[in-house]
Amino acid sequence: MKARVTISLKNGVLDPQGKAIEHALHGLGFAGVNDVRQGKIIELDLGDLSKEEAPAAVERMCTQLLANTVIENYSVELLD
Amino acid sequence: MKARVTISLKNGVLDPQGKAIEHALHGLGFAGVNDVRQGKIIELDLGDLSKEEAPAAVERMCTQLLANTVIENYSVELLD
Amino acid sequence: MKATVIVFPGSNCDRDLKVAIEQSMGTAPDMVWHADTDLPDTDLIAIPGGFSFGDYLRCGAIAGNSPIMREVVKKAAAGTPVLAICNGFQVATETGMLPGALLRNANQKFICRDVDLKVISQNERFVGAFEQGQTVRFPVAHHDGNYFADDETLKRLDGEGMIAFKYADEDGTVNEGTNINGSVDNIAGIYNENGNILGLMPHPERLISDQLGGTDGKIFFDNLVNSLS
Amino acid sequence: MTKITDEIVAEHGLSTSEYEQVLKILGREPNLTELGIFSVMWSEHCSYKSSKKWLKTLPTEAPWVICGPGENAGVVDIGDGQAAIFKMESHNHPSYIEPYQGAATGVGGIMRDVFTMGARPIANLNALRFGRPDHPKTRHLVSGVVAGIGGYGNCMGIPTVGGETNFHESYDGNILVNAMTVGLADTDNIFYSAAAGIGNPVVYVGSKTGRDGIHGATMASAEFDDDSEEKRPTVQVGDPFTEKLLLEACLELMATDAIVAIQDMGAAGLTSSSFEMADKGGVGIQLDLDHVPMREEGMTPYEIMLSESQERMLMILKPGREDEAKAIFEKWELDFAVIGKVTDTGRMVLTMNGEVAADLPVAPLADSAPEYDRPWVKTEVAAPIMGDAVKAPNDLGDTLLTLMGSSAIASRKWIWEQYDHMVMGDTIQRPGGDAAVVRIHGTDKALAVTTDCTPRYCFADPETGGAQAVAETWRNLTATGAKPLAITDCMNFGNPQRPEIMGQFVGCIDGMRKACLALDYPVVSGNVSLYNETNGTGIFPTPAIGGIGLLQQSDQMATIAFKEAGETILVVGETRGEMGQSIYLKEIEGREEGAPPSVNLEVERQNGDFVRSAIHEGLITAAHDMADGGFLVALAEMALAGKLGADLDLPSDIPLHAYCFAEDQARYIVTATAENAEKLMKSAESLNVPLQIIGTTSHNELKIGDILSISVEDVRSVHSNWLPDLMAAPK
Ligand SMILES: Nc1ncnc2c1ncn2[C@@H]1O[C@H](COP(=O)(O)OP(=O)(O)O)[C@@H](O)[C@H]1O
Ligand SMILES: [Mg+2]
Repeated sequence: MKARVTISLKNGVLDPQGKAIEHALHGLGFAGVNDVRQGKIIELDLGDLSKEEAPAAVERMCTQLLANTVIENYSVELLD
Repeated sequence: MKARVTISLKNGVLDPQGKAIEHALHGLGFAGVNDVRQGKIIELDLGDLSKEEAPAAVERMCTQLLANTVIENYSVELLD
Repeated sequence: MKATVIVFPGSNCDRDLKVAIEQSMGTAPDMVWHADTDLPDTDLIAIPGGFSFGDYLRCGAIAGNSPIMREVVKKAAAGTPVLAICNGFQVATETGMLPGALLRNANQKFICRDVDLKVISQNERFVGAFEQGQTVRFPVAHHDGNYFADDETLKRLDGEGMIAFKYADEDGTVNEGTNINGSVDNIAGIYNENGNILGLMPHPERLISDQLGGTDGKIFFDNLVNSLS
Repeated sequence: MTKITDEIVAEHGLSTSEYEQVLKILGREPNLTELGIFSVMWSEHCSYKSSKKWLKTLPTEAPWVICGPGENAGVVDIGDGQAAIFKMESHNHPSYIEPYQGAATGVGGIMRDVFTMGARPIANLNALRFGRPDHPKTRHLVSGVVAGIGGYGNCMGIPTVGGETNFHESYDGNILVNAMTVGLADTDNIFYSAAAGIGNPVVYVGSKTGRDGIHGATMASAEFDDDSEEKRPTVQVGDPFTEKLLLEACLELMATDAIVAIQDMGAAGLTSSSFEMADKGGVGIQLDLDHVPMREEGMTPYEIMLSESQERMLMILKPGREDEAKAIFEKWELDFAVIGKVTDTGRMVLTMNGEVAADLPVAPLADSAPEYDRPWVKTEVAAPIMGDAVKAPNDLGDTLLTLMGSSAIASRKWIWEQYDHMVMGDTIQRPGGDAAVVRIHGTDKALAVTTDCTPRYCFADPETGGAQAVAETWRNLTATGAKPLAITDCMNFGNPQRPEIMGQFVGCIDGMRKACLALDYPVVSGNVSLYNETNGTGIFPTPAIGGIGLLQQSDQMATIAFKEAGETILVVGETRGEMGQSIYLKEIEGREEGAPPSVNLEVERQNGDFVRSAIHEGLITAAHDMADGGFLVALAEMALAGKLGADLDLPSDIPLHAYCFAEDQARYIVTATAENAEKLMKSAESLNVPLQIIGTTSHNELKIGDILSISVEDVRSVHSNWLPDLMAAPK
């Protein structure tokens, strides 16, 4: 089965990328755009992990590697 | 209203980040994980753009800036 | 001869490039700010390395949309020679002036060191001072130099002599072991179809005197100036 | 309004007596904002309350010193109307909590300290201490810290040219990340932080203020325990791109005469910057916090004053120059806001939404910051261990391989290749030598820069260790041919409330003081980081020293690389065989014992001056000082750098292994043509500098008669593979 992990910066954490993108969009004439935030999405094929094991396993992947829980939140979607 | 743009590498474009993550996950003992791909999520507040204008506008943002269509696909979700 | 260096917010090799061009050309190039809308008339447009707009979103993406780049693209299409180094190469691919794209290095790390490059196809204007097949030494300093192009593009690059440099070792061997960043076919630099644009990740402007550790860069710029004057 | 309870006071790290002092100064209870301000101003980090008494004893003057400690960075004259401005600073705790951002913002912070004085940064260095290589956290911390330092410096386009890296279990739970920046300015255009001119506008520039790193400053003074992971939300995120714009904008404005005073917002952000500017100028400041550019909704005065958002500066402008300044910052797409004015009240008055949020007297708060004379005990020093007391190794070659592939000596290439060390086009000596050398752009001059400290020496004997750290930087600069000018320091120690730790601090300072005096090598800036402990165990005392030196003729620079086969190899300095605390003892016998090698500062100076003038006279083709690992390690490093070998005939008056691996100080290896070697021997004799011919350079091999014969390439592989292998091994 597959998983999709969405990672975004915690509220209040500075997002330099988002800031720069917002600036650039203004430059391109999209003046009204604001509050741009950039996040990550990671899709993985879980191979032989069973429906039962998957949730806990992906959770561990997130805390141990995929997300930097100091500044990031993450959410997991399991797809099959 | 708000928009969420999801950007992912086209199939066939090798994904160094995804590969590195896959490698690291194997190192952490998640041996079965494969086909890891990393993408971007960009969330924007469209400010005063109307429901009618929004789709075309976000489309233009994507082609002009947010995505590099040589290597990336993108999809747009409008939320309000 | 007159040369122009484009400067973006976050460019940081603009001065180095200016110094190198001036050393070979005798006079200083014009430095043109990204927000300007027209270019002075010039025999060479140089796009420097650095972190334009912080390399945020994608390296070179935001710079590629700045006002001055519309002019650069026009002039390039009209045949003005363009030298795009490192971040400049990324900007050039983002604008479509050059094919392909530059992804994160395969090992995910920034890499700064001298590399040996094999000169693949001749282009009098840019590498006339070197023999086809010889190796030259320029430094690299990048995080996103992993060149990608799809198969047709690669065929075209190969078939039409558009590959300028490949990552090699001192003896010109090109293989996995000499591929410092994962680029397809070890590609370090390419030309456009017309051969008037060179984009490369390595920095010739960084080895322009013995005191800096080498002179291949000086040879490169001397030739460029001679061929354009 | 929040009632100030004992809990709240305690949370703000103020002792009962300190809080009584607060009440005395105010004559009333503080509100929460005021309490917060006191707590950061009186934190160890901002007030130096435990260290001040001892820092005052350091020599800070020399004819070439333009500005010593007390400003954002130290300033030394390098001739021709130019000055070098430099400082080192710690970002230890933040880097342990979030290695990438912690290290990155550390680099950003020290660069602001330098360009706030009007200097363009021209070189960065970093002194790193990690736990033992096989500690579960070490590799995560190494990769994060190195990526963070590179991520920030590379983007700024300032070359990171040097540093040092140690691994030791005493840092397992408390790594050290010390960042140093060297900048270049014109002596007639240096900027200071004393506010002046009643009525002058107080201006805020740079990034917007968010809730970043609130209480970072107090956190940096709080001892770590296992739940400090909980302190995580305080981590700031660096934006090197904005800092690059801020650098260019500040330098552009500094080219005009619009600025009266300027100060970066570092730890304790707006609070310490505004109080320091007011206190230095003996004036008051009135701030309207409504005008502070904010990134987030509903920030309180407390949050605004304590925020540690990065990439911000505070300036006092000349009256009427606001528009001119604003135009520059807008060109660079940075925030610019007039947030207050200089007053004659001697008070810091903060208003928000028309209400007074805080009203504090500047001088009492700044000057009557507590200053402690903490109890301390002198460290017991073990007896020296001389060579004849250490048994000879079975095989000299294997021993050399073990040392060259050890955590202390193995190549740091894996680190510096992640740093752009060539950008700006003036790096004429890259990382890997004794000191890095960068040209002063467009001149014949160059600056040599290095950082050094041998914590295991400091632990065994703080006074000797403190002197040795200063002496080693002096030696590393000297080995390039540079004249050492001055140092900056970063004093990393444990909990000063423990007398033995305070004793380490006092001892190191005393050793540093003696070395600075003997070598004419004053301290012009520095930083103190205390409470570096985890669950009660202190780190090794680590007074990291950053030194800079001047080469008048950059083409006279020496490097460590052997240049040609057939040249004479000479050793400057005496080898008595001091093996206490040596890498040899640790790696071969598994002991960290004995007294560190003694430091004789007269000899240090005499030997160094001899080497430097020989370099200037062109008599020397390569020079390298001997440090960790001793003679044979230093020799091997010269062979590796030059891709050549050596054929050695060593003195027999002390045991061979002692000659090869003892860490006696004040020694150098140099090479010269046979003819120049003779000249050197003569002048050394007349100056009675110990100098001995010990061999000749050759090809491929290191050879000592029939005792040692080892291929240089074998040495290279252990030396260069250790760190990459460590970092590549599966997690
Ligand atoms: N963290 C680092 N960043 C950059 N360069 C480093 C770092 N650590 C060590 N180096 C470089 O590695 C070389 C060897 O370091 P070190 O053993 O401390 O030299 P020395 O013994 O001469 O002081 C020096 O050139 C030093 O600048
Ligand atoms: Mg040294």
